[in-house]
Amino acid sequence: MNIAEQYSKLVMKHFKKPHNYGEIKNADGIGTVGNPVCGDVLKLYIKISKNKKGKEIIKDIKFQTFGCIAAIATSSVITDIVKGKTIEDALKIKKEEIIKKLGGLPPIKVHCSVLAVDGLYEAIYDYYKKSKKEIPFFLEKAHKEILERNKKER
Amino acid sequence: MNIAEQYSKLVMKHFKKPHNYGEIKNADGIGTVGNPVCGDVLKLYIKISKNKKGKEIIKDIKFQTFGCIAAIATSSVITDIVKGKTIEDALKIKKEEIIKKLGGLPPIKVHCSVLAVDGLYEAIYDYYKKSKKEIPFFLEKAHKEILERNKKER
Amino acid sequence: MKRIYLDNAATTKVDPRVLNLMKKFFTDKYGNPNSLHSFGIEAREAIEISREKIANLINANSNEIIFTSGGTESNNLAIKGIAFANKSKGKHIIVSSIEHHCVLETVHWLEKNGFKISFLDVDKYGVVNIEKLKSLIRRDTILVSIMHANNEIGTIEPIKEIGEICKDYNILFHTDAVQSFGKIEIDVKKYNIDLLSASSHKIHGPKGVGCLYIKEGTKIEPILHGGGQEFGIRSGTENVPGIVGFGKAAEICKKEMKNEKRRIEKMRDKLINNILNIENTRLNGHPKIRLPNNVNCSFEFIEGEALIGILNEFGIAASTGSACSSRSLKPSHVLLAIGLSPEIAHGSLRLTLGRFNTEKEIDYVIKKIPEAVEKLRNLSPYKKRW
Amino acid sequence: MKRIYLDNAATTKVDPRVLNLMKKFFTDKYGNPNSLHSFGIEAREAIEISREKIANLINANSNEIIFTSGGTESNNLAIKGIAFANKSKGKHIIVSSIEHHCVLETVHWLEKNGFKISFLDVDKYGVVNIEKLKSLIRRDTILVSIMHANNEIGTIEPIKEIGEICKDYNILFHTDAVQSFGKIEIDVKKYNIDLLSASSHKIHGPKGVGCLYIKEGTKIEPILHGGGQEFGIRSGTENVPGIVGFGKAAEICKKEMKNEKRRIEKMRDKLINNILNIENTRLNGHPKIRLPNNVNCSFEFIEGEALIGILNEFGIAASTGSACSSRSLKPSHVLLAIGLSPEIAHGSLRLTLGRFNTEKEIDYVIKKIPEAVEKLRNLSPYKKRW
Ligand SMILES: Cc1ncc(COP(=O)(O)O)c(C=O)c1O
Ligand SMILES: Cc1ncc(COP(=O)(O)O)c(C=O)c1O
Repeated sequence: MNIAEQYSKLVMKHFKKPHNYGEIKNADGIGTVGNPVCGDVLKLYIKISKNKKGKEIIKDIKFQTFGCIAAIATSSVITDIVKGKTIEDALKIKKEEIIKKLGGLPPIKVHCSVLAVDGLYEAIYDYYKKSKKEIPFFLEKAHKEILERNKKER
Repeated sequence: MNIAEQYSKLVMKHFKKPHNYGEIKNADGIGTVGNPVCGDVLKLYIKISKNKKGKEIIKDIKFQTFGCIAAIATSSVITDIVKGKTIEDALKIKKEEIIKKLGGLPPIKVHCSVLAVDGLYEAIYDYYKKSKKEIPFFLEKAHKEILERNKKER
Repeated sequence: MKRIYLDNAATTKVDPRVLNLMKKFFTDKYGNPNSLHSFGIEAREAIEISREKIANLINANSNEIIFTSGGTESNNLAIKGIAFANKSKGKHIIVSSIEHHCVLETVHWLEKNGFKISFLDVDKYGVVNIEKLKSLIRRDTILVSIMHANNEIGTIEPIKEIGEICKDYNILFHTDAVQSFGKIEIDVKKYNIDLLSASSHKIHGPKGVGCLYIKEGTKIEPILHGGGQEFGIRSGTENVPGIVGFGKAAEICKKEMKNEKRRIEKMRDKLINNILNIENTRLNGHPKIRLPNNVNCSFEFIEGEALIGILNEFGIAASTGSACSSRSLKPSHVLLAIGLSPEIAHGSLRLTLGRFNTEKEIDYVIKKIPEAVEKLRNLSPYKKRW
Repeated sequence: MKRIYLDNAATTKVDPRVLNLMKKFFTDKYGNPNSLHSFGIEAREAIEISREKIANLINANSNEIIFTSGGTESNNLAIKGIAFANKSKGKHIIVSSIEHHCVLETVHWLEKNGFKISFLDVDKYGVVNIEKLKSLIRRDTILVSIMHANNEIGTIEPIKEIGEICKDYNILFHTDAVQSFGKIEIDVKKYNIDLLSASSHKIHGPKGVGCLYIKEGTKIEPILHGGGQEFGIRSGTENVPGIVGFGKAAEICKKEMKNEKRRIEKMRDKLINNILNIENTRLNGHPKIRLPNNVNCSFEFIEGEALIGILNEFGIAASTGSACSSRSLKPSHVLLAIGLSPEIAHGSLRLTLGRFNTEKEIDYVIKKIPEAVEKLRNLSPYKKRW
């Protein structure tokens, strides 16, 4: 398997110049997913504020990734996708959208897009937790599933 | 296996321009050995006369061969070797001498040199028979062995 | 001396267009297709393009083409691979009696290792007995392997009918198409072929590369284990220049097949007609249903190796089924299978044409063959009769 | 952009001198070495000359060299061929745990087919445990297969000692010398080697050809059956241009080994010294007893495939043992076997030098690697510690 076989031009573009990487010092929520043993760890930082309608939006988002080209590219693209979105809309994101935005991913790398979605969920979960909000049932359930996934090989 | 692997320059020389081939119409002895099924038949014609000392010599010898390059070359070279020799000396010929005169034969083709010697023995045997001479014991024995060999694959 | 090469069934000259394309993969784009970097990328792309070209020639999908080191490996992989993968279903295999050594030796080896082999006989033209085939099929038959065209006598087998029978009985069908690939039309879908072997060096591509078509979904066990290249079916660093050359060779064949077939058949027929004018001579193989490039004749009273030797002196490269040209000292099993007596088999001559043969060459050959035959018949104790 | 190729353990550029010699065997001397005529003769001569050159490089006799399609086939042939030929004597085989996939997959396949395999472990430098070897030997042990030098970490194994032990116990010894052949001295007689695998494309020869040295008198069963080429041990039309190229490549190696070794070791050491200046970095493999051309390091906090990706952007072609670069998503078994944690194994980088690398290139690489590592560490959630 090599880069040509695996990666679209868009993947390589995000990999070469990732968007929104780094730390947010005083983040409202941080999601950490993956497992260094498997070679993939993603840390997503979010900063929340409200839009004109009073809905909570993801005002800023940054990522840090230990991982392969696909892991870095999916991290980068998810920040693009959700930045400025309401939390409500952000939680609607599916791995398929990420894959599509990247012009496809090789089958063996699809788990990286799952990692990105997981990271976002975890960051929002963390924000809810920290801000002592009620955590919706589906998010609680997702959180548990993610913890399970982190233990296993992805 | 190809020609290079098998055949010395001398073999090829004899093959390309064989010596003493053809028929002797009124031959004193004819030896026919080999088996077309195996792809090798040699017919040797001899003409006998006496030398100054009164010994019988092979005055003329010709061959006809159905067979491979090695069969033709060994036929040709045996006529060279025995032409002019006394019968006594001719009967001393060994396959090794033929092989040497040809600068070697590939192992798988050594049987062709045996064929040539057999042909000579049979021609002399035939001459003895036709001229109603007493056949030496060793020649009678060789004759029987040759008949056996002709039946088998060489 | 100008040499005339008429042994294109043994191997062929690489087409300069093929070599030209290959060159840069030796010294410029020399990466390993499994490497991540740009050298790997360009090598990977090159072999995938080749795969498509090969697939195109036989109406396959490109993921059905596995590159190997040649026809021998393809046949070994096809037969052993299917045998091992299906041994729980059955252990009976049917092959024709005129297969290439690499098929026959493979099934003999399987026989020693617990498989049962049936050999399907052929008629005097070398055509397999279709009715007999049906009668040989058993409940534990897992594979039928019958060549598309014979390498010695050029006879083309009725593989479409065989494919249908195999389909009806739900048995896998492998065909060794090493001699027909690129020369006559092959459609793996139309012919119901499950596995098909081909070799690059028989179609003016480089030596050391071949392929096996394996119909999608067919279970097969590898015979070379390792890094998992070629969809896990054939491990080993891919022979990139070889594969590129093979692909180009296949592409050229496809493009030029129609005209080449006509051109070469014309030379073939001219050769046959002229050779049959020599007395005590016969044609081996089917008079009509034969490869466009194959001539196989027997000359009575002379032996093939010697004939090759004399033709070689005339600058003509040819081949024979005589025992004397083989390691085993047995004449060609194919010539014996079509009913030739050993002595006639010994006197066989095979001339096989290729892309670079010309009408002018053929005219020279036609002049020289009677000369060579005459010379050897003059040495022979048999002149008119055995 | 000028590209710098530092993946010579994966494959190498064909030396122009090699290609030059090969060319005429594609389009001029294109005969099949088994043909009787002059085209066959010249092809036969060419491969026999090559055989001698190969034999020369390892102090073997030329009839002990069998040409194959590459290192993978050589290893498969050696191990399966010896296993099948000796199964009446015993069914136990010992291999090291850091063998190439083509050895490991082969013995796994044998294991499924009734053989017993023991895996010999290695120390933190990748050196096999010689004492342990003795303890693994059983009465039914027929073969020990231990590589000469490891393809990932470059460690050279004590094959002379292993050869002696095998001789003492009367067990056949095979060594996969694909990475050492032509780079460091090998003497099959001095080292008591019974079988040795080599591959042309690792020594600036063409892809698609390799060889197996088989000590005279060693019983072995073929894995490719057919026309009986290569002394009956490896059937299939010989890859003449490939074999000619391999021979030439071996000849050049022999002639230039001493100087090349020195030149390349110097570059290797420069690379290692500079890379180890980067913090949180370690060298994998033995610090001294390693291939002259191998550098293998691990950078903490970053992942290898990504590192290869960035280096590729800088025009540098390299390799990694990270899971993400493999089909299996498992990190290199070699790096794990020497005790690296998976996360460190994921961060490994292999740079392997070849004949065409220059000091100038190395200087560029030395500048670029810290840049690449820095870039990825900046993306990483771990900066100084896990
Ligand atoms: C019908 C047939 N099958 C198989 C082979 C073997 O192919 P290769 O020479 O590529 O190993 C040949 C040619 O030698 C052949 O003619
Ligand atoms: C140690 C070792 N053995 C075997 C092989 C396989 O050789 P090849 O690529 O020629 O099949 C390789 C290289 O891939 C190798 O490095």
